[in-house]
Amino acid sequence: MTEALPVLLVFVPFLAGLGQFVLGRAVPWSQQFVSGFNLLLVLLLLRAVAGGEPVIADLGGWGEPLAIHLQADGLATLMLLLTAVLAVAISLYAIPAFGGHARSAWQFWTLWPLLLGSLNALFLSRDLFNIYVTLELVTLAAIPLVLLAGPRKTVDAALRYLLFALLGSLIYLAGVALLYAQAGTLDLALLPAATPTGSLAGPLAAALIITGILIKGAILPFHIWLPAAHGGAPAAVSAILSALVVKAAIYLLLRLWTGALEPLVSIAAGQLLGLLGASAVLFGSWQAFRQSRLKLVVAYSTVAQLGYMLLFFPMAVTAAWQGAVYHGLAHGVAKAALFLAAGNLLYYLGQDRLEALRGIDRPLAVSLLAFGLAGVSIMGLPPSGGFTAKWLLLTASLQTGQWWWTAALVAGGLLAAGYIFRVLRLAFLQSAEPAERRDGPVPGRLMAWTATALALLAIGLGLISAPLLDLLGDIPGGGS
Amino acid sequence: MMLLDGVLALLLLLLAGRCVTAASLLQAIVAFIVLGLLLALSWVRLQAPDLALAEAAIGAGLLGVLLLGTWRHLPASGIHHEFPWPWHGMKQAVSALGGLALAVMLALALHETAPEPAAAGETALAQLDAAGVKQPVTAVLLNFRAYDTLLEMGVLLMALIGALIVRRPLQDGSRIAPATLLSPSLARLFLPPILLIGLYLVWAGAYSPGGAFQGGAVLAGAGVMLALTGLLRGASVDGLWLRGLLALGAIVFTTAGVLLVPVTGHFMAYPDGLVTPLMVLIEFSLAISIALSLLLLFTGTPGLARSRP
Amino acid sequence: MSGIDPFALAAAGLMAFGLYGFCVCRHPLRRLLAINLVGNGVFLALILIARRLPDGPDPVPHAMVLTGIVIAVSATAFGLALIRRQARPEDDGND
Amino acid sequence: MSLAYQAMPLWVLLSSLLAAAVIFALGEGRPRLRIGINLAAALIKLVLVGIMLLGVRAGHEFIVRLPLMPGIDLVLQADALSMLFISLSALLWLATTIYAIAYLEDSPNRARFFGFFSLCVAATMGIATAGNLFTFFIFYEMLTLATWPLVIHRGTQQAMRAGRGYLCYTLGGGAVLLLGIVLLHGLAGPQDFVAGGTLVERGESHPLVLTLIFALLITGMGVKAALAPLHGWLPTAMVAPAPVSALLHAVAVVKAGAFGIVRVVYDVYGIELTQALGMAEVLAIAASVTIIYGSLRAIWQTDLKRRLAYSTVSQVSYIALGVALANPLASIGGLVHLVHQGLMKITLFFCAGCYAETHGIHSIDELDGIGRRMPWTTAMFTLGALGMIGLPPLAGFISKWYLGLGAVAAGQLWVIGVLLASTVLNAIYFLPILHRAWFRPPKQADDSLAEAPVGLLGPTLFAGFAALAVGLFAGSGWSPLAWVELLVQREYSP
Amino acid sequence: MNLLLMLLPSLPLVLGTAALAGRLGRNSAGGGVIGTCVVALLVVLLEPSDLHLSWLLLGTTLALDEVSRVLLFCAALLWPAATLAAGGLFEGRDGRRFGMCWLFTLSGNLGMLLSQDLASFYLCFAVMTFSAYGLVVHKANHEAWYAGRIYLILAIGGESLLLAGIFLLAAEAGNPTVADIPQVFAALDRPALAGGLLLTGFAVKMGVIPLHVWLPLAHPAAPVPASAVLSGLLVKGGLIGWLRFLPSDTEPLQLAADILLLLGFAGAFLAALAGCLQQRPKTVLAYSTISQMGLLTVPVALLLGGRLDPVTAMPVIALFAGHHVLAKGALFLAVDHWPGARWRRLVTVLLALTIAGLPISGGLLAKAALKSTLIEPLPLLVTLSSITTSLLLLRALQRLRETASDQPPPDTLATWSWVILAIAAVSLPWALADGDVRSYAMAASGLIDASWPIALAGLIVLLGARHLRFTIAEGDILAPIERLVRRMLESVNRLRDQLGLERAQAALEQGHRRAADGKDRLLGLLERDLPEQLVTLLLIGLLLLLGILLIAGG
Repeated sequence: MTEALPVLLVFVPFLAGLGQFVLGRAVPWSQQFVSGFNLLLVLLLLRAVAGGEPVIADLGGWGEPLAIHLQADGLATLMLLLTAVLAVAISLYAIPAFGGHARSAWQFWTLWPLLLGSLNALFLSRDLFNIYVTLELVTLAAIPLVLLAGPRKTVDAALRYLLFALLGSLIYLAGVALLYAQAGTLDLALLPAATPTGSLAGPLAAALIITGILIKGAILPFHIWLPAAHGGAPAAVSAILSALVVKAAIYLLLRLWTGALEPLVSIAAGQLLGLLGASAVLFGSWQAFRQSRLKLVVAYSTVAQLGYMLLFFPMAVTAAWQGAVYHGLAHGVAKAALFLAAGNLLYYLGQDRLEALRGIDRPLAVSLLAFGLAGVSIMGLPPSGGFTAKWLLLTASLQTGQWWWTAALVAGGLLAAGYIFRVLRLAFLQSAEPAERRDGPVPGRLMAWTATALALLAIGLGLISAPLLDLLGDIPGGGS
Repeated sequence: MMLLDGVLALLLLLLAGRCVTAASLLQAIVAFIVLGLLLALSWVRLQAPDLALAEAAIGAGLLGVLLLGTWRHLPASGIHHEFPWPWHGMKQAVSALGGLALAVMLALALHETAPEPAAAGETALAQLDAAGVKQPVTAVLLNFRAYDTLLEMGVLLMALIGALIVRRPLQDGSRIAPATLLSPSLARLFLPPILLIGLYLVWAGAYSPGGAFQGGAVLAGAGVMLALTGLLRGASVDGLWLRGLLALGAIVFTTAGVLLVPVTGHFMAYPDGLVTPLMVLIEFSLAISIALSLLLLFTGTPGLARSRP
Repeated sequence: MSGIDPFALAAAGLMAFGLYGFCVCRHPLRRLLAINLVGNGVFLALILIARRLPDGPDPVPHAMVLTGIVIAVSATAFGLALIRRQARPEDDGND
Repeated sequence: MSLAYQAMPLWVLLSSLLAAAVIFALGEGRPRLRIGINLAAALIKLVLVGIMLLGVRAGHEFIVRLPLMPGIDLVLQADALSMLFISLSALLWLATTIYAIAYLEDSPNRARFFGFFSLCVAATMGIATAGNLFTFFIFYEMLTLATWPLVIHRGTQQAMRAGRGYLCYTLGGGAVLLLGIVLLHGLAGPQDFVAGGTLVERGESHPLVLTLIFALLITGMGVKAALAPLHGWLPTAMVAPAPVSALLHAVAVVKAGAFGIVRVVYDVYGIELTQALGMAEVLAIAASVTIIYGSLRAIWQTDLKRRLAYSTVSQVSYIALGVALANPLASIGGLVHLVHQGLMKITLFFCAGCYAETHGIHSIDELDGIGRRMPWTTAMFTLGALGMIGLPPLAGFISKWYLGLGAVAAGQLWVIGVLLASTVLNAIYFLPILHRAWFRPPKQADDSLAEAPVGLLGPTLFAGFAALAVGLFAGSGWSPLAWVELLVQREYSP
Repeated sequence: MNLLLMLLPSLPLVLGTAALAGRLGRNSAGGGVIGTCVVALLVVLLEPSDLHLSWLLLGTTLALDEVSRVLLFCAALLWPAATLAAGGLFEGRDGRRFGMCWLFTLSGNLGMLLSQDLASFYLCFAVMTFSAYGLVVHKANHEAWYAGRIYLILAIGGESLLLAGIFLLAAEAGNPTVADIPQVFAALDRPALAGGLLLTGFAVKMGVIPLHVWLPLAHPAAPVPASAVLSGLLVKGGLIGWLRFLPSDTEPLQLAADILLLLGFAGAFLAALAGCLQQRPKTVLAYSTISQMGLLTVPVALLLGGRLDPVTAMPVIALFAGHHVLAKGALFLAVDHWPGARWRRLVTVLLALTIAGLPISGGLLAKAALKSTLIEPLPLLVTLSSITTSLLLLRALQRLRETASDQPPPDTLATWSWVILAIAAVSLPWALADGDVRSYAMAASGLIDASWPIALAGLIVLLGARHLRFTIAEGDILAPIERLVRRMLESVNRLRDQLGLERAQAALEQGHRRAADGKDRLLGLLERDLPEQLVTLLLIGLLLLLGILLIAGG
């Protein structure tokens, strides 16, 4: 029976999205059922995976090496859990945010379950080429969602996003082709054994695959498509994109590095990735600090935060593994909360210039609270998921003696504090003159409290890490 | 034969270079379309006739029409003249060197012999009998790796939704495009054979080169022809039926995959007796969805309507 | 194989040209073309790889190519729609 | 012992955490209810702390352990040292709450203020009850965050600048501390606070690393404890409303740093190892430098709260000094100063707040003749100031007494010099204030009696008399001194 | 019963607090003092046993010893007299403050007399010192503030030294009581250091030169009753401290004792001479106090040096000190009485001469007692000091006459209390002195010994006073010291200016502000991200690099 869970996780949202598409108008409540059911499925899966054995579904029953398998191990299950939890919150948030009968609402409620299904599919996939398809699926669901904020504003961002995403996936596909030429299989589980070492094509394939994923994952210097897209999208969409979509790419990198590409990877390459990650942390934070628009601050923060996850590659010890993955979870929740809270501010102000935030602490207290709490996790202050992750990464860096990553971790945290508090302080700042301001409608409770709930969850992740990390377990390949 | 291969490869490279470096955008597009056709030709040479068909229909044909259509809609100023030759600047030179290095590495990598036979491919060929179709590619697409194909339908659908979001509101009654060389009567004359070819290609996919994609592309081509001649026009309203047909492929695929679980014990597996009819059913529904999606991508509208004469 | 397969050269060349084009071109349509060049190169490479099976071409890469083509085309079509919109952001009426 | 009883530290923590949550949830709307909740929470906490105090005296164990990460627990425990800090915080929280209610009457954003106020106390409770460095760090950072909105509460540019400085320093310090903790964790694994420390065996094998870690830890804590040159945030943070300054200087932030230093030296490294590493002397010198430097800077301040702030810089280092002297008597002095300085400094800040709130006085020049108008307030200020100078029978004398004895016993006679210099400098910057307040004629013609309102004066009197009482009745069995003596006995007996 | 001891310091404390609250009028303040003093007299008479309060401070012991019993008795007379004389000071705007300081000083004073342990002694000593500051500056004019400042500086300096000494002492034995002192010193590592610190600390209060400078400033600045208390009782704090907390006959303290002896005599003579060059009567009286305390230092120094045994020394010291309390207190109060009726002036002259050692007066007995304990040639010096003392007091009387204002004399109650005080001053030594001393004083030689210096002094005054034009500033050595300090401070300030510290800091702050203001403009320039073209270049580069790294690593 557990074998059905991965399949249902893909098919249920998919069918819901298709149904929504065929129906032709927005039915927000149906998505609540879907996201709720999705969460239920993930929880069931969680129970199944907790035993230590991954849950595997053989699609079509053709067996290895031909068929595509869906596999839920600890890592995948955690990402699914993150997705499911965020899906519930974001679906709720989107009811007031996208409500009404506008065509964009229908498009959102169509694309969102499809994106959910795509993400689930990506996390569950155990096949190199299938991953390519799911990557495309995720991208092509995400870009139209960005456009929902109004094509005129977002078309540049969307186009840039699309171009980079397409190039990235084709480079990835080139790598897949070369790897298939070497190994003769696409199954992730079989690849390590089947990949011959010492050839030219294998490492080149790995380089192509990694580069492709880096582009998709918006890792410095390929982040340039991200801020505009994530900053321009509607808040709920930004939350999905920043929390899940780019994360999916990094997830792949983690998964492939420790699995399929394990025979091919080298220490030097790991250091290079770590360097990229560290640069992303510093550069992204610095950029976030300099932005004058709220959502750009948050978007650049994503650039920075993704960099932390890359620090696994140079260190490659258990603590780093756990830290990187946990950072993914914590950042996902916190960033979603940040974007939703930022969306609330935007909703009230009608614009997101930072100066407009002056003295808005009273009408938007709850949203600001959410912003602040999520900020705690982003900064990596305790108690929060972000802190737990940072702790693990720090431990790893000191364990491996690669202390230079410590500097990046610490500096990144401080810079993050810089940009988070820059926003908060404006909210607290009493303007001398009554600022000209469009006092829009105060965001409703649903909007305010979903953001807060996520923010609290980001804090809570600092308290409940033990079972989650147990579930994640050690590095699949045993570490290099 | 080697000579022909060499010439083809050389032409491909030249066209690719032309496509990248042509000063005028139109020249680049034309070079790309020609390259697509030559590519199809090379694939025939490389024992992949069904892929050649697909490339010719979709990669060169449909995409070419789309590219040219877009080009026509660009503002007519000279901004799309570029001179991206390697000696135009430092950046170009560095990129060219980098590209060259990459090309050398890739070529060397492709040249390397595979130390082991491709296990997946061998298994696929070995299990062809159980797949319900004779054509290995179709078997892989619709049976062995049907899941990929299903997701691919999702990609198509979402690309369509995306394109519809960006489109500008359409004024009813306006034509998609100004008249072309094709006159409506000529189009009417060509329509039945083209439809027939398309349907045949779908049907033939089970046995010989062809299949849902190629057939769907040809059907879409027929639609494009009608649209170009003004017989068919985009509409800003979509009907339930249209959306149903667009989703049909994915829905049938999924439903078949799920409903038959009790019989087969696996998702997306088909029982021995039913496998062939199921394959055909799926193939046709896929073809319809593909054709409609591609057509709507071309018109850029959510719906279609017949023009009143 | 004795010499270098000319199609291998072509595949590598297509990919490299594509990347080069993506780097140096500014117009989004050109860059989209460049991306498609990369795609074509990859597909060609896959077909080359498919030839290596002793009894008939390997259907798996072929299926990959077919899927890839459809994905590439639909994404490109979407990109073209975006380019159209970007090129004339001001007029909302006449198409 | 039931589980609920054993989990007492958790309840103490929650009493203010929940209060904060409820206050936030209530919003601006219902001031009466909010005040009620505030006071009720403070009283409940006081009662809980009282029960715990009895329990600890009776030798009961209070410990809560929640697994956080694999191998790392969140440990809340109440040992004698934490009780010292907890009692102080609980008591002064009540006083400060009452004071703040009166102080902020009819000012905007009160819900926010009191929410963060409670949060701040919750964090302090956490710091006090933390059973290992990890837990300590969690609450240490939480304190940083909870205090920031209080510092910038007024929302002026100046407040913002102060807030920025505060954050820069404390977050930086937090980062350094984190590094130290991680390193230590890597070296020695998870370790609870144990009297006498747990690192003695490792001291021989890794002296250098341990020294480095010690430096990191102390630097991290030193930021909050305002050890020079890490004190820069403290004087600027005085733009906060008076109750916040009071809390900042007396209970929460500064004290948290000092408390952390105590924990590190006593319960992580242990006195012996600290001495063996040679770090005790370094710490003592740093503390001494801060004592002198803070006092010197205070002399030239003309703003009352600023002067008090520099005074805090100087005084809090007594605690570090006492600990660093590594000798039972000095330890008593340092630890008891934790309480004593709190009482005295809170009195002083309360008074400064009374002056500011009643007559708008901020600068020392304006204090002329204030003793006539506000005799009680000024009397309390006098008590606080004389206590700071170290005059008997006030609290400060007791601390200084033991510090001095400790210095002699440790054979560090130069410390006596530091203490004396500090006394003299304290006199130099406090006595002129007293002189002005009592003996200068007021500048305005109106010198009728105009005391601060009861809500402000009450807590001030309470704190002032408490500062007197702990000194006067230091010999009694229930004084902080007696408690500290007990504590130090445990620390030093093997 | 022995709780009476506790009552003594605490009763005025409570009353003082009440005074602060404005709940204590003129009469009740006076009543409070008198009530307290009645209790004090009771204590003196009843001689309650020691009181140990372990919970108070660091463990408090209150008790009376020989010297403090006498002094307590004297205090119980002086305080009411001074309080009654203070009369109007308790009223008016500053009355409340004065009352508080007055009562707190009383509390500290009495407590100091009683406390037998180091901590509480230090406590009372400090309370007394700092409350008395309020008395010194009560007039709230520049002179008072200046005097107050100098008073505080010396007081704090003294207290610091004391504290240091106390630390050294207490490190050995916690909070030692008087009884423990010899053992404690025996056990000390550095007894000379601890002893020296304590000695010096208390010497400030005693006005031992050169630490006497606060006295000539504080006395004239303070109101008359305050000066009386200051001069009569406060300075004795130092004496009590010496006697209680320094061991007698300790080898390491020999040197200190010798120096003290020297300073004592030096004070006795030099202060008298300096006083003769003063203008204001209260200043002259202040110098007289310095001089007398110098004499009182002598037996203490001998005691410390082991040249005198406590059994003989203590009564003498008590006698001398007690007499000085009463006589000097009364003499200060006399300043207010001088403008009144002739008999008042007569009493004043009598008081002055008593101090100088007029035959039959208590002063003679005090001096005689002192001399009786000394070894040669010290008695001669004491006798000689009588000349200077007489000179000084005559000078005081002269200045009183010349500067007398026409204020109305104090009221009846104050007058009577003053008279009682005067009588007590004259007669008390008779009650205390032992038989030998009495007989010596009554003997002819004694009378002659006592008379000729006074006569000589009178002669000098008659002959020389008119030619005396030379004066020195109040506080004698203070002025040059102050000039020196001021010059040093100026040069420090100059150095600060030269180093540009202030300016640098100001510039820094301005820079911060400018940075904060201009940040948004800056942002506009820096907001841009990496250019896309660069990114694509990096793409190829990274791809190649990664490939190479992987190939090399694989």
